[in-house]
Amino acid sequence: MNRLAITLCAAASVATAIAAAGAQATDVVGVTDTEIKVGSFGPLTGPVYIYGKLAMNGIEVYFNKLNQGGGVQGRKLVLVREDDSCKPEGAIAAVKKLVYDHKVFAIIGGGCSNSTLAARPEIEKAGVPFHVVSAVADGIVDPPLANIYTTQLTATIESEAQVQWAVEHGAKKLAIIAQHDAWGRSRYEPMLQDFKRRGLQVIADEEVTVDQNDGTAQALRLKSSGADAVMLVGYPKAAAVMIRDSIKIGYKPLWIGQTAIQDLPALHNMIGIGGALSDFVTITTVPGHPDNKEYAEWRERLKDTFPNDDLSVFNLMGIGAAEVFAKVLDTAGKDLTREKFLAAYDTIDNFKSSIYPGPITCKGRHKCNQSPAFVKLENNSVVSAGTIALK
Amino acid sequence: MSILSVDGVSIAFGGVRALDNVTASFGAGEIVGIIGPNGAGKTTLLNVICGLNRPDSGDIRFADRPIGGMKPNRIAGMGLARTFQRSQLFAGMSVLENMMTGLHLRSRANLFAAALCTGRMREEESELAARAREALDYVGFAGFADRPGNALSFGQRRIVEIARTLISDPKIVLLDEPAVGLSLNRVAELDQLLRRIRDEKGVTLVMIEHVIRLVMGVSDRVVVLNCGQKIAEGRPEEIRKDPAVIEAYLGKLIDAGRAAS
Amino acid sequence: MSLQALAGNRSFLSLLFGALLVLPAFANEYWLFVGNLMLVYIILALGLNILVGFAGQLAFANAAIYGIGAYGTALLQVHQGWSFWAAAPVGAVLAMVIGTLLAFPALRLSGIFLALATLAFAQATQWVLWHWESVTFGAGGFRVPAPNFGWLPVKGDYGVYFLSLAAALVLLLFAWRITRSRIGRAFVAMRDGEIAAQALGIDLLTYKAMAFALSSFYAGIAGALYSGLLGFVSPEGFDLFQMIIQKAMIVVGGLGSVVGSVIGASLLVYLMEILREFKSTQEIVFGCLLVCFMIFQPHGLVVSMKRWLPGWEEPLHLVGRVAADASTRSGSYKGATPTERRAVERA
Amino acid sequence: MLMLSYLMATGITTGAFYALVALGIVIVYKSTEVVNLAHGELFMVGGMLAYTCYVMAGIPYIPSLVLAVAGAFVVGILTERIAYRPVLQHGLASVLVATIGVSFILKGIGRHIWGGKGDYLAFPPIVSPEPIEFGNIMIMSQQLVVLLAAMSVMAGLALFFKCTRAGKWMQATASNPKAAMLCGLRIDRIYMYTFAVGAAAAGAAGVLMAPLTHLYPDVGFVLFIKGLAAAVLGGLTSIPGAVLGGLLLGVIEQLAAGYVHSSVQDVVPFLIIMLALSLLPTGLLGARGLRKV
Repeated sequence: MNRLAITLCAAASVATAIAAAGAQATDVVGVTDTEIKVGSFGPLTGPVYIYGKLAMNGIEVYFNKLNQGGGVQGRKLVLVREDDSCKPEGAIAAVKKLVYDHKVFAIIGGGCSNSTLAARPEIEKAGVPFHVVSAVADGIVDPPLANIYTTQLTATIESEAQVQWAVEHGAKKLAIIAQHDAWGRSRYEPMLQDFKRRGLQVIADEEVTVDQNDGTAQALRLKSSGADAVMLVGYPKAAAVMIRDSIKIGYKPLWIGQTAIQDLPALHNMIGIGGALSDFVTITTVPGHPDNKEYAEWRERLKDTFPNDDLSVFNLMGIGAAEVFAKVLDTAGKDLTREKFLAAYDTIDNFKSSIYPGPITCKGRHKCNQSPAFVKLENNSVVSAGTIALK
Repeated sequence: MSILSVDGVSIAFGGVRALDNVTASFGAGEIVGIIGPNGAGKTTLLNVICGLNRPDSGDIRFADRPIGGMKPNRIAGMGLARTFQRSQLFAGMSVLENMMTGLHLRSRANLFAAALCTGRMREEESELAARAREALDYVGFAGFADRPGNALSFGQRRIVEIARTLISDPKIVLLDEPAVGLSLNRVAELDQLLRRIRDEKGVTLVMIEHVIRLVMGVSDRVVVLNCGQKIAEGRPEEIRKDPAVIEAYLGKLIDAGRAAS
Repeated sequence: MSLQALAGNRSFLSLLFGALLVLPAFANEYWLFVGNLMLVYIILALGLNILVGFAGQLAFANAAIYGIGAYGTALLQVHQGWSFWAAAPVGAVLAMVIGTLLAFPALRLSGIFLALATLAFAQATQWVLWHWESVTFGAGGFRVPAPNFGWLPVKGDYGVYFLSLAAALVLLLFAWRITRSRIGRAFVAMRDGEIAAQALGIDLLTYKAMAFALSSFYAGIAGALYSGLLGFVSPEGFDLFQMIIQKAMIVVGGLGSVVGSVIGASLLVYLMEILREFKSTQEIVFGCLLVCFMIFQPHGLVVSMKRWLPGWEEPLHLVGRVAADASTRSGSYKGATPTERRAVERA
Repeated sequence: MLMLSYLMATGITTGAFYALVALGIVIVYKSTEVVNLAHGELFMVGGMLAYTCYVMAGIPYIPSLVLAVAGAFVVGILTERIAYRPVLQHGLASVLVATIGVSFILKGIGRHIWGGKGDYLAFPPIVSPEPIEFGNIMIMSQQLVVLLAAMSVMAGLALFFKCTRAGKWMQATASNPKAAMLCGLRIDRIYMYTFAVGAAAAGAAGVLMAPLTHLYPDVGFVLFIKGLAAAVLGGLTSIPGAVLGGLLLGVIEQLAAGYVHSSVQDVVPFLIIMLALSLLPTGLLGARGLRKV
């Protein structure tokens, strides 16, 4: 036993010594003359894979297009995916693997708010450039870090936009119905704060769950509260159930959704009742609908790479982010370093993306996308309902 | 003097009276056989005594203390041990460990002693092991100490189980059909063993048994149950010719036969 | 005496832990993290195996208890400003206390019913973590300050790593000794035959409570380390998937085997990292692996270890033996298929 | 008053969901004493197959339903073959882990094939989607379909167990496998069909509910958990018990959500399981579960 103990202690001290020594020496650049290694992490498996896998498919499709055209500054883009299965430990492991094993140049991804939040210190420590694609929590970019930018509308912006839309359109009694999962809370809390800030009172504050199959109880409570506008913070299924059962009990408030339910035709199909979305507006990251003609090219390119898939909003999120990312890469120039790359973000000013409704501006801010656009459904096609300037 | 007494015990399962006002007493150092046709309530009686079933009425005294409705482990702690119809040797342990488990109540080591592996705990363990081997030796199973419990034949398991009950020096041992599935010469060995236990250790043995040869041979007294009631009690030779018993086992057939002749 | 018993497998264990010990010297941060996860899961598996493998209580609450340990430790630091070193033990004890209460339903329930009751408890715990927002910060989770190793020669990740290593070693030794003691025998007795165990004077409540307390304490410690390792705590970490992984670890390693827990935990953590290569098909591959393990290594890897490695000394505590026993007992039904044999067992 | 009647109605219609899922769980448990943890995924497979036939391939509804149920039936047989029969004699824990393995496989396959078509696949309702008047309240007609389906599946199973030979065999095997075997029944095969029937029930449920639950790879999980709660409430061995448990669960959920707060809706089933098991371990109509002495 003693012998064992002694050897253990000895080895431990040795190991720590070496470790301490080895700890500093890490300067990674995933760039060669011919290619740039770009990492991505997010849920590839598990319930919310749409925010990871589908977005990454979009990124890949955009990278393929670039590579066919000779890549960026003569370098091909290689996308390395890692699954975080929407769990904090998964995200930390994924980021560490990308940084220290794959030695990627930069990371573009981030699907789940919680896991991306958990990985933030790791990303900060590694100093790897990180472009957020679909995670919405503000904590990921707030307080700002030199190496993290996002082109996703953050939760706070959307929540405030929802509230402001209601106010600007004459709603007097505002209610909230929200999912209280990690995604929902990242929007719900800033929304409550915004209510406070504007001196508004929450008439009714109900919860709906992702897998709920009936919203009658919630609808009844909302109705009895007499709310005339409802902030809907939920995924499509929850939203569909809520709207359907509200119609069922004859309750027709103004519904204000957010980007998770921007695919209005799909939502309408899920509700199944004609004219169900007559009093419904939602924020969008994509002005039109994936089936619209302006996205024909992406539909084909996606089919080429992923025959099983149909172009979805989540693919477009990835494409949009990749477009900005590539633009920054290009701006950074031929002899690429992380410093130059990050510096290049500051040159992105009023960039007209082919996907995002508003201009993208990373100049002097890390939340590059701050223009929420609202859409509504009119005779089965998605049309703009207008934009607002956040106050 | 009686060490265990059952007084007017009744118990019913969903309307079926498994035991109906049964009274019996068992003296120190005697072997009592309990016989009766299937469903007579023999095993139920044992379960009630050792606390697995709580009697609806009646009281049970063991070592001059009422034990009716006590938890089985408490009763066991007072020195009442039993074996079961179906082998209850712990399959996941070696025979030796099985024996040592039999000494559970005779050992003290608590969680922390065990975790920290204190000197006293080690002493105790080796002491337990020694006693276990001794007990195995007593029934002539010293060689089996390190076999897994389930590597033994049915007969062997029975013997080891008896040894496991004896190891904690109980005052009384209840045996539920110890001879079931034993070959004839094994039964003879068992017979010898039971006598030795009584004579050398002075332990009271209460035994449910269908092998009439064994039970009549070895028992000092025999209690006969039928349909939950005690229908006879006495020395084996009395029981043999007790009409009630014969009727219980053979029904009216005998009388019919007599009438015919 | 327990150390002597350890001798048979010392070669393997010291090899594994030796490797884990020098890992920080060679591994990059990613593999260091993986190694640390291994250590945390080894602790979890050790505890769960005491409960499920030795005491035979098929409980599904370990993930929740693990979470309670993590939340307890983290929240004491965040709300009360305690240091990690003060919070961790308290968190572990909190987990232990709550876990012990599960022994009461376990008195009346067994097998699948206990599994369901504890599963429900776990889901209810998740709900509390989501909705007791004033305390737990809800589903959004929260950051935890990194443990401070100021007075030690290690720092940051390495500190947590060596702390986990030490904890794992100590708890391994404890698990080994306890399972070889009269308490371990009482556990196995309960598992192999509650009635007989009672008849030998073993108090079911006491020992079930003890088994639950032990495993919860292990889970609590693991939770504390987990919070220190991630620096972020949120409910996802302790959901049903977490439970399934832990269960898989002890079954793959070997129910009722201390070394089995270590093997299962380290192997599965490693496999899950390897499976990353399968990207979005890794669910399928993982599922296939589980099924294959159950078909080809039903009693856990330790059984083959014992068969193939000379001097591999494995005590007879494997649940597998009970099954083997069952098939011999119903051996009288010649040509009976396993299904039929078990059916007969149940009859 | 209106609120109460709405909540009751909703409780019953959602309860029918849980009942329909619980039925399959009970069928399997009854004779094999195992809960198939892949049941939720079988539900998903049924729904997805129906979607493929009905929506993507344009096959009429009834044939699609039959095909989907048949498909689930086959998957059930496979499940028994790989995750139950070879593992059984090694104890409950092994079987549970094996069925978990199967659930991972099915979920993964589902995600791989149908996962790329967007987040939720909308299954067109087979009856008019508009709510219909029912007394003083409105009800979604599709929910009535599910309710009727639950009832008829229950009746169908009852008949199946009473009147068909296969059903009687299953009953016999369930109540006493040893005797059944000694009577020369191939209980291996009977267990296989039990699993298959359970799977088919799950598949049918998947198809019938698809217009309301919509389809996504993880649709089965929560329904499985709730169905399990219902089954346990009903005693895990009784078919009427499963339905009763399901309806009860649905009603309690709705009342809790309506009169307490919508946030407690999700914890109620688990509290019910805990209470049900610790207070009446045999469930409402069940017989098993007590420690055998």
